[in-house]
Formats: sequence, C-alpha cells, structure tokens
Amino acid sequence: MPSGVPLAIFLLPFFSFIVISFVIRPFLNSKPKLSGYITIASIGTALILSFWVLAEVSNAPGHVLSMPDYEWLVIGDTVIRLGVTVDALAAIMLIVVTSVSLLVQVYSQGYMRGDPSYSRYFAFMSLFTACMLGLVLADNLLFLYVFWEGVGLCSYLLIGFWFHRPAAARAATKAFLVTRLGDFGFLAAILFLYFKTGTFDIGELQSLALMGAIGGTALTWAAIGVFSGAVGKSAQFPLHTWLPDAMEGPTPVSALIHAATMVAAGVYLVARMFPVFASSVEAVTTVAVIGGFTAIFAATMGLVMNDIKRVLAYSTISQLGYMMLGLGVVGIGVANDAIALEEGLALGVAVGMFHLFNHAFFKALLFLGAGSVNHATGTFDMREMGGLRKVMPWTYASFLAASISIVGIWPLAGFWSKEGILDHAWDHQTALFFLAIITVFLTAFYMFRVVFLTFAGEYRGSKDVDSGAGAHGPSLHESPLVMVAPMGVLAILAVISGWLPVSSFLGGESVSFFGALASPMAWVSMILAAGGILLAYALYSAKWLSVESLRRRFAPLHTLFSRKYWFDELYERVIVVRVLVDGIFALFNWFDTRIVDGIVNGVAGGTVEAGKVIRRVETGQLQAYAIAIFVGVLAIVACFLIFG
Amino acid sequence: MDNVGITASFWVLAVVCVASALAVVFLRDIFRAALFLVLCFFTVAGVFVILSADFLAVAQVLIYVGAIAVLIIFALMLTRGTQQGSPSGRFRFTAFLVGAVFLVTMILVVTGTDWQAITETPTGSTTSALAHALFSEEEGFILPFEIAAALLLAAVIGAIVLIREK
Amino acid sequence: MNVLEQFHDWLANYWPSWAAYLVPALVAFAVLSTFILLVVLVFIYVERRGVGRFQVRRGPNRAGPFGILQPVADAVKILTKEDIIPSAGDRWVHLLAPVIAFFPALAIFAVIPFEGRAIFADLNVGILYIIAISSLGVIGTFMAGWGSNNKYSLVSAMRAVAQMISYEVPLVLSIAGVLIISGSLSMTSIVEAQEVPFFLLQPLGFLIFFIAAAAEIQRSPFDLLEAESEIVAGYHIEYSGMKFALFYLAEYTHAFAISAIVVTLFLGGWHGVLLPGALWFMIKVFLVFGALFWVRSTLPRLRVDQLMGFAWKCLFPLALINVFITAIESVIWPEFPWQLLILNILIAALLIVLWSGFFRVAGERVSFQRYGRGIIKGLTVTFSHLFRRPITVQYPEQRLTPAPRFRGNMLVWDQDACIGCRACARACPVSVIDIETTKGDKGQIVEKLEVDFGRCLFCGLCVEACPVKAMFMSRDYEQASYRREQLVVSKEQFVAAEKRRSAYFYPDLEAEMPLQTLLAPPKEES
Amino acid sequence: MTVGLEHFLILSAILFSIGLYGALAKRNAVVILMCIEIMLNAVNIAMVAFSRYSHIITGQVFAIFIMVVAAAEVAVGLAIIITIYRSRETVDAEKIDLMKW
Repeated sequence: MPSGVPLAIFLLPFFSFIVISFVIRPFLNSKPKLSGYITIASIGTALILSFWVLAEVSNAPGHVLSMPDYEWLVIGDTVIRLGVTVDALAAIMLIVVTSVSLLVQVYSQGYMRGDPSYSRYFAFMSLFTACMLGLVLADNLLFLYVFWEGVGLCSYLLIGFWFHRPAAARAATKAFLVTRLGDFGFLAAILFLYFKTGTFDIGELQSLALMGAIGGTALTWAAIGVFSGAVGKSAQFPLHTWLPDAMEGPTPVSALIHAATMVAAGVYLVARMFPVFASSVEAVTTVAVIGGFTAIFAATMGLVMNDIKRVLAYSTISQLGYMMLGLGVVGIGVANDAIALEEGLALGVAVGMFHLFNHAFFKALLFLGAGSVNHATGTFDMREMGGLRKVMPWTYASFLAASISIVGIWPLAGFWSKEGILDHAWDHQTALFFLAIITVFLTAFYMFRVVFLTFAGEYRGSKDVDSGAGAHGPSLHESPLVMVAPMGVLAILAVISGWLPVSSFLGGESVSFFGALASPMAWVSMILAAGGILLAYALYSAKWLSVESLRRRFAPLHTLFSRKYWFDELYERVIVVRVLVDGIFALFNWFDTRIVDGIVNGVAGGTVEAGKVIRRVETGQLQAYAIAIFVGVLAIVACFLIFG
Repeated sequence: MDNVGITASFWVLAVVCVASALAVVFLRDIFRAALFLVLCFFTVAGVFVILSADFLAVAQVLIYVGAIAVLIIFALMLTRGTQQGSPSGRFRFTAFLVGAVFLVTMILVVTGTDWQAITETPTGSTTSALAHALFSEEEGFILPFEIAAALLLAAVIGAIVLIREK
Repeated sequence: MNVLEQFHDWLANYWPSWAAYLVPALVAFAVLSTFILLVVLVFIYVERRGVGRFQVRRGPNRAGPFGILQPVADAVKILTKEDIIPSAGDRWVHLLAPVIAFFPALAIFAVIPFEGRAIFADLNVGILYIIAISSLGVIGTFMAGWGSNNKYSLVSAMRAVAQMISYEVPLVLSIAGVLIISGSLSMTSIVEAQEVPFFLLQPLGFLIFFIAAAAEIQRSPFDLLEAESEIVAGYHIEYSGMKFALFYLAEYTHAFAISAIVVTLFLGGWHGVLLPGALWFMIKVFLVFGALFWVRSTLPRLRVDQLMGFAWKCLFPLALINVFITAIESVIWPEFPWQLLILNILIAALLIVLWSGFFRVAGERVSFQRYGRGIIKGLTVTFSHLFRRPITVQYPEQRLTPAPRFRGNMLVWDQDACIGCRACARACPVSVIDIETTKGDKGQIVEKLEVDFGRCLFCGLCVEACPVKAMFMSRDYEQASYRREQLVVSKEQFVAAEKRRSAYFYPDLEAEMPLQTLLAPPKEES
Repeated sequence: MTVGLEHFLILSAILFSIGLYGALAKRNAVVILMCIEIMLNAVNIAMVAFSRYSHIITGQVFAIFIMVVAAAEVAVGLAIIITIYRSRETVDAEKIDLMKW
C-alpha cells in the first residue's frame, strides 16, 4: 500500500471542505447540490481507501503498518515529527468514521434539502469528518490535540448551525466551553508528559509507560489529565451536560456526533493511550468508576425525558459510560496483574472499541430514525407522536432493530459487545458490574418507552394521519428514499456488526455465534432487558399500569431525573455564578482593577502629568527646533575644540 | 589661468555671492530675493569653475538655476507670498546669535587647522573622472547613485501626490 | 586648438597673461555678437519673406531692393518709440528682464562650432552648458511677467515657464541618444563623430528634439505665451522701444541658436562636400530655420492643456524609450554601424504610430491615418505655396480687378451721350445730384453737374433712370479725401476722370471685362 | 595674495551662516527653503574645494549627491508648502504650528 493512502483518507474530506468553502460557496452558490455530491464522493472514496487500509492491516504482522514520518518542526534540539499510525485500532476507527459519515451525508441530502445554508452545512460536515480522521491517524499527541480541537470547533459550528436560534447558539457555546474544560486537562497532561519524556510520540509514550519510565503519581496524574479530555469529549460525568443540549443542531449532525466523531474521540483517546492508563491502578479505576457511574446516571435521566433526541442523547452518554467501563475494568485487571500484560492491553482496547464499533451503527441509526420521525411530524416531543408504525414502516423497522440491538438481545450487535463488558466487570470490579447490569434494565426500559410512545398506539399530534387527504397542513408520510436508504444500510449493520470479527481482530476473545448463549451472564442480562421491555410495554403500550400513578409514587425521583439531578443548575447557578463570578472572578477583578490597573494607570497618569509639563517645549515652531539642533551642533563642536 | 586671474575672479565672485546671499535674506521684496538667489547660485557656479570643477559648475546652473530657482519662484507666485513680503520672525536675535557663533567657530576651525592642501591645479577634465568615480563598479558610487535615482523618483511621485487636487 | 587659442598664444608673448586672456575673448565676443546680430537680421527678413510665400503673400518688399532693408527700418522705428515703464511694476525687474532673456540666447553660441576650429570655447561639457544656459531664459521670462505688473503678462509668463520646463525634459532626453553614440559632451567631438548624420541614426531623437526645441523657443504651434487672441501679446505686452526690440532679438537669436544646435547635433555640423565647412553650417542652419517657419505657417496653435499633455504623455515617454533603445543598441553594436539607421527609422515610425494610438482627441482615438496624414498634407500644401505666384496685389503698380457689377465710389458720366434730361437728378432719393442745363441746338446742354459723394447712397437709381446710357456706376475704388468738400465732384472732374464703367444695369458690358478671381494673379486691365 | 583652500572654506562658512540665519529667522516658508538652498550651496563649495585641493574626486561626487537631495527636497518641500497654503491660506512658519502641544 502506498504510504499516501492514510493521508489521502484524511485529505479527501479536507479538500472537499476547501473546495466547498472557497469555490462553491463564493462562486457556485446557486448550485448547492454540488457541495453535497462532493462531500459524498470524497467520503465515499475515503471509505473505500479505509477498507484497503483495513485489508493491509489485517495482513500485516501484529496488525501494525509502519508508516514513514517527516520532520515537521525543529525548535532548538526539539524535533517534532509528523506521521500517521496505522494499526488495527486506527483501521477500525477509520471504517467506523467514514462509513457512518458517508451514510449520514447521504441522509443529509434529504434532511437538509432546501436549507439556505446547504453548502455551509456540507463544508462543516466535511471538515468535521476530516478532523476526526486526522485525530484517528495522528501518531503524536500534538497533532492529536490539534485535530481534537478541530473536532471541538466543528461540533461548535454544527451544533450552532442554525445560529439564529438562541437555543442553538447557547447550546453550541455550552458544548464548546464544557469540552474546553476537559481539554484543558488534556493539554496540561500533554505538556506534562512532554516535559517528563521529551516526546509527543504516542508509541514512545506507550512503551515508556509500560517500562515504568514515567511511573508513580506522575503517570497517574498524566493519565487522569488525558482522561479529563476524554471525559469532556465523551460527555462523561461530570462534564456530560453539553451533550443533551447539543440536540439543537441538525439531527444528522447529532447522529454523526453521537455515533462516530465527537464523542467517539474520547473513547478512542483512552483506547489509544490504554497502555498508559493500564500502568496505573488509580487511573484505570477512575476510568472504570466514572464510566460505570455515568452509564447508570445517564440512563436514569433518559427514563423521563419526553424529547426523543434527549432520550437518545442520555442513552449515548450511558453507552459511552459502558465503553469507558469496559476499558476501565480490563485496565484494572491488567494493573492488578489479573490479566497478562500483552494480552490485556489488546483485550481492553478490543472490549471498549467493539462496543464503540457496534454503538456507532445503531446509535447513528437511532438518530437518523429520530430525524426521520421529526421530518414527518415536525416535532421531537414524543407526547405528540404515536402510531407512526403504520405511516412509517421502514423507519419503524429500522428503529426497532436498533433498539433491540442497543438493549442487547441476542443475536443483534449490542449483545456481543455488551456481554464482553459485563463479563470483564464481573471479573474485575463487581460493584461496577451491578451498576452496569441495572443499566441494562434501564436501557431496555427507556429505549422501548421511546419505541412505544413513538410508533405504537394512536397518533397524538396535530397532523393528518391519512396521507393525501390532508386538507389542513402537510400529512404524515414516510421519508424519501435518500433518507430511508442509509437507515436501511445502518439497520443491516446494526444487526450484523456484532458478528464481525472486530473484537478478535483487535486482539480480544471471540465468542462463537451460539456459544454466547452458553454463558449465564448472557441470560441474566437478556432477562433483565426483557424485563425492561416488558415494563415499558406495560406502561406505554398496553397501559396495564398508569404512568401517572407511578409518577406520583416516585415523585421525588421523577423530579430528580427530569431535572437532570439539577446539574445544569449546579453548574450555572452555583459554580459559575457563585464560585466563579462572585468569588474567583471578583477577586481577579479586584486585583486587576486595583493592583494591575493601578500600576498601569499610575505609570500612565504619571507620564501624562509629566507630558503636560514637558510638552510646552514642543511649540510647533519649526525654527525653534532648528535652533535647538544648531545649538547642539555648536555644543558638539565646542566639545571637540575644548577637549579634542 | 594664472593666479591674478583666479584671485581677481575669486574676489569678485565671493563678494557678489555673499552680497546676493545677504540680499536674499534681508530684502523685503520676496521676488527680488528670489532673483538674488539665482544670482547667488550663479556665482557659486563661477566658484566651481575657479575650483576647476567644470561639470559641477554646469550642473549647478542646470539644477539650481534651471530647476530649483524656477520652482521656488513658481511657489512664490502660487502662494502669494509676495503680499506679506519677507518679514523676520520672533527668533531673529537668537538666529543671529547662532549664525554669528557658527561663523566665528567655523572661521576659527578653518584658520586653526593645518590643511595639507595640494596647490597644483588638477589637470584634465573632471567629467570623465567624475563619471568613473560614479559608475565604476569596483570602487565607484554606483549603488548610492541608483539609490539617489530612486530617491528622486520617490520625491517626484510624492510631490505629485501631495499637490494633487483631491 | 582653435583660432582663439592661437590668438591668445601669440598675444601672450607680448602682454601679461590676464590681458592675453581678456583681449582675445573680448574681440571674439564682439565679432561673434556682430555676426549673430547680422544673421538674426537676415533671419527676420527671411522669415517674413518665407512665411509670406508660404501664405501666398509677398512679404516685405518695399524698403530697399526686395525689401531687404525692412529689418533695418523696423529697428529704426522701434528704437524711436517711447520707452514705457509701468508705474505699478517693479522697475528694475522690468528693465533687466529683456537683458536676462537675451543673454542666454547669445551665450549659447559660445560653444557652437561654426567650423572645426571656429569655436569660442570648446568646453568638454558643451552640450550640458547649452542646456544649462538655455534654462536661464526662464528667469528672464519670469521677470518680464512679474515686473510688468499686468495679469496678462503674468499668466503668459507662468505659461511660458511651465512650457519651457516641461519641454526641457524631452529635449535633454532626446540629446542623450546622441551622446550615447558619440560618447562625448563636447560639441566638436559630436560633430566629428557624425560620419552619418545623427538624424538618420537617431530619427526619433531628432524628431523629439526638433519639436521640443520649437516649443522651447516658443515658435508656432507652441507660441501659447503670445496667443494674441487670449492674452493679448504675452509677457512683453508692457514692453516697447528698445526693451521690446531686445525680446524680439532674443526670440530670433534663440531660433538661430536652436537651429545651430540641431545642425551640430543631428545634421553633421560643418561636414559637407565642395563648399567650405562654415558655409555648409550656415546653409544647414537656414534650412533648419526654414523648416521651423514652414511648420509655423502650417500648423495651428495648441491649447494650453494639450501642450503640457503632449510634452509629458507623448514626447517624454518616447524620449525615454529612445534612450533605452539607443543604450541597448550601443551595448550590442558598440561601433554603431550606419546600417542601424534602417532599424532605427523603422522603430521610430512604429513607436510614433503606436504611441499616438494611446491618445484621444474629442473622444476619438488618434490615428496616424487621420492626423499624421493630415499634418503631412498640410505641410505639403504650404510647401506647394512656395512655388505659386503670390496673390498679393502690389497696389499702386498693380490694381485689383473688381467684379463687373462692382459699384465703385463714383459715377461715370458720358458727356457726349447726355441729353440733359435731368432724369438722374429727379431719380436720386437723397438729391445729391445738382444739374443745371441750358437749351442748346441739339437739346439741353449741361452747364453744371455736381454730385456730393459724401452723401451718395450708390443706389444706382440715377443709372437706371438715365434714358440714353450716359450715366454708369464706376468700378473705381481709389478716390479718397480728408476733406468733405473734395467729395463734391464737379462736371470738369467727371469729364477728366478715368472712365471704368461698371456693368451694373448694363449686363452687356460684362463680356468685355476681365474675370475677377481671388487666387489667380490679377490680369492687368489694358 | 594667492587664493587657497582657506578662502573657499571661509566663503563657504559665511554663506552657510547667512543661510542659517535666514532659515532660522525668516517667517515665509518659501524664503526659509531658499535659505536652506544657500546652506546646501555653501556645503557644496566646501566639498568641491576639498576635492580640488586634495585631488580626490570624491568631494565632487558628494556635491552631486547633495544636488540630488536638494532637488528632491525642493520638490517635496514646495509641494508641502503649497498644500499647507491651500488648506491654511498662509505660508508663515510661525503660524504653521499644527504639531504644537
């Protein structure tokens, strides 16, 4: 394989961005369709190239291809090299990113049709994909960080795509600022690692960490710093608040953010730096605990949301928590020497990434389904939906497939990766296992709550159900083919992606198709999931139980969940207003105005006062100046005559 | 030319030169002052001839009389400076003092220095010697010369830009 | 070593050296100035005659044989005029102006080589000296304009100065080409370098120099500063007498000088066959001067903004290009073979045609087709006038042939035919015909016939009234008088008068009369 | 009495001082410019005199450069003066004090 191929994968969407921004938008704005086609073509090509890379990687020994790197920057003795990593992890990520992105772009053709900023949308989408691909391919922390921020920037631009809506603008700012908080830790960790080791190269850092060259508290703090970046990007507790708000962006953007790009970046980072984490018990424990807690914590909030996209958003947070949990527990195993080092490192990555891989497809599908529903009903509020099964059979079918998959019913995709995580949690961190297993139940409940509220029962909205007969307003209808087709593809992937040998490819264990059913763990989780589904059915479809009475009985809990544990309030009212604005910022303000400004103003004022006195010399009389010059000349001559 | 000729012409030229310079400074009629400036330039050209700098003498007439003096007269007419005459300003006593001290200093320096002058008249034309000094690539002033050309161009453009009606 | 230096060397044997310098210089100066003034007088005569011929006139031809003494007569007239000094003007400036204007024109001749050794001072910076000195004339113009305290003078002076400064740039630049080829600033060296006259090697430079020189000495079509219709007579409006004569002399001296420079720089100076060099030189000078007034009598005057535009936008860039081209050629062919003249003429033609295309006149692009041919045609027309007989009537000797029905200033009375019927007197509407008759044997005899031409309307009613063809209108136009009484014509005068009858009312008379034309020389009436 | 280098230098000094006095004392900006030209001429005399009495041509080269600078200075200076005259209707150096405190 030519060494340019991985670079080309990154550059294709990037050039698409350049072309759209600098050629199509200024000169061909009357033909916005072009931008869509260019984006799809470039990402499609990138997908094909990714398959090529995958094939090459799977043939390579140790699943690693060595790529040439280049000297990029020389500052004194420091040489910063620029190169790409192509290993199994990167290859899998490339496939995930390009395929999901491609399908989302196709879907967007339909979803964004007629939007006045069509070209801008595709420009940002291209850049977003490009940044994510760059992040995946980067072989050193510096470039990884550059693309990391690029992804953040693009998410800001896309969440705030409809910036004229105040909510969207606010959500974009929030997403940007909250992830920034994590990024700060990440940047600190990068610099810390650099000063410790003198390198940005990830491979070197990994081997240094494994050899114990960093070691101890330093390593722990570095790992936690890196993890804080991941927490921000992957919306883990306590930086999870931005993700639900990010629903203000166009739905395909949500699909992309949630499935393949933005949030996946966090998990990918932890996976990429896994050897560093695995060298410190504290670090991996933190990862596992945060992941496990986030999983159940987000799921509880998902239970009560009425906005379909918010439910999906909390589900994403929850699932990301699973991934972190998976990485964390295997890491604990490795750190405690319960698993052999070599095997464990690959295993951890495999466990986490396998779920990421599966999750990408079904979560993208869920969002696209939600978008499709929105396309039909014009709302995201589930209370105004219902009965859509009849009008939108394809959407329903694919959404259902994705829901079963995320719940983890054999043999759909979610089952396989979730089982891995649960297994390892049981093996290495029993407490977290229980959190996870409860989360399985909760996941099943809220996903099927969505399914039942949206597709079952009678339509509760204001639109006309009977297609074509609508005398008032547009009628409900299935989405166009250009939207349904990607959903269909994703539905197939959501079913079968678990059967693909991704886990073993990454170095994890593989389970045979029926062999999985032999494990008791599978049955436990499936029974719990089924329970959740049943409860949802009972409450929302069959109405055996009254939702209202339940809500009354658990009123405090319901309030707690629906107010999202008051986290937004905590952050905005308490931390930002009380602590930051009233406390620290006020202190800074005082220091700034009194001390800093005081010194500056004092100097300036003194200068001004002195100037007021001295400026009298400047009479504006040219000849006065000339006289001064000649008196000076005479003085010099006099000096020469007297002393010379 | 022999010494008598040189001496006579020097004294004539010097007296006329200084007198016309004084006239430039002290005449109230500004147009006449400008004419005396022309005379002063002309006598300086004469001084150059005595100093066997024939090229410079001609250049002096060409540049100072032909261009600079004419420009100044033009400016006099355009600014109607003749209506106010040529009054002295508030610095005249200081200026006189500075000028006088400067003159005395210079005369002291000139007379007090032992100049190692070569009195023989240089032979041959200065034009080609000057051209060699200006343009020869090894020890010439070719770079300053080109910079001077650029300076002139800049001055021309600057003057046009300044004077242009908005 | 020229004549002057030889004279000095000879003198130095007897006199102190300063005198040996001074005396030859003074002598040469006197000789030179006299010669120049003589030539200038000839110039004035030649131009007036020449322009006359170009305009199909005769020019001055009365004072002396062929009018050759006309300049002398003019000089005498002008010197006897009153010398006026404007009271509000600047007296000294006014007085000095013509001197300062005249001096540089004269001083130019110091470096003009009339022949190999006939040169006042062969400066090695000769051409530079000429440029420097001729720029002095500006000061004189300024002084004249300023010292007269007249707004027309001042406007004219400003125009003149602006024009002279502007045209000096292409003038100097066009010389640069010659200097590159000849490699010297000395006038004699330049002449000696001309095996082929430089106007062939430097056709563009020659043309630019000629035009710019014409502008520099303010000859038509560049005589803006005199523009009679706009600013009366330019900066010498307040000048009269000797001072005006100096300006007039300065103008022609300058013309002479410029012609001499053109000859020196471009026409090979004193080079020529058979005839002595100095003669060749003067012949060429007169040819150049002839060309100057040939152009003057052909082309109309330019507008002031066109004048400046022409200098800066047309001549200046062309001159610059010419310098570049010449420099490049001199690098490629350091010897400058005469064959280059073909190339250079081609380049010059091409440049002129192309460059003129950049300009617009009255919104229309200047094309060589239209303007170039127009100018050439105009020049040929005026040139062809040289070979025509002047249409001027030499009045007392020659008389104009009036139209056949011309009503002149008298009546023609045929005494023999008159029957004394007094019909004319009765017909006269203003009663200016006083006629007394007595009875004779064959009818009435006219005793008295008086016509008061001071009051006559020349209406011709008397002619029409006459039954016997005794009264005619006259074709005479020469009678004039300072006194009214003399306009009353008596019978005796009628009888004695020359009888040139007009065909008025009698068309049958036309056949025997000469045809009147404007341009054809008049045929004498027998 | 033979004319030597000192004579030219003293002539130069006198001219320079006269120009200096004029440049410092006169109020009309054009006259000031004229006086500056006198000063430059004085310097030129000194330059050429040194060149003549040392037989080194460099002095004349410098004089040429001074002329170039003088030409440029006059062009720009007069342009400035005329521009000032257009906007302020005066060329009195004492009244042109825009850069005053």
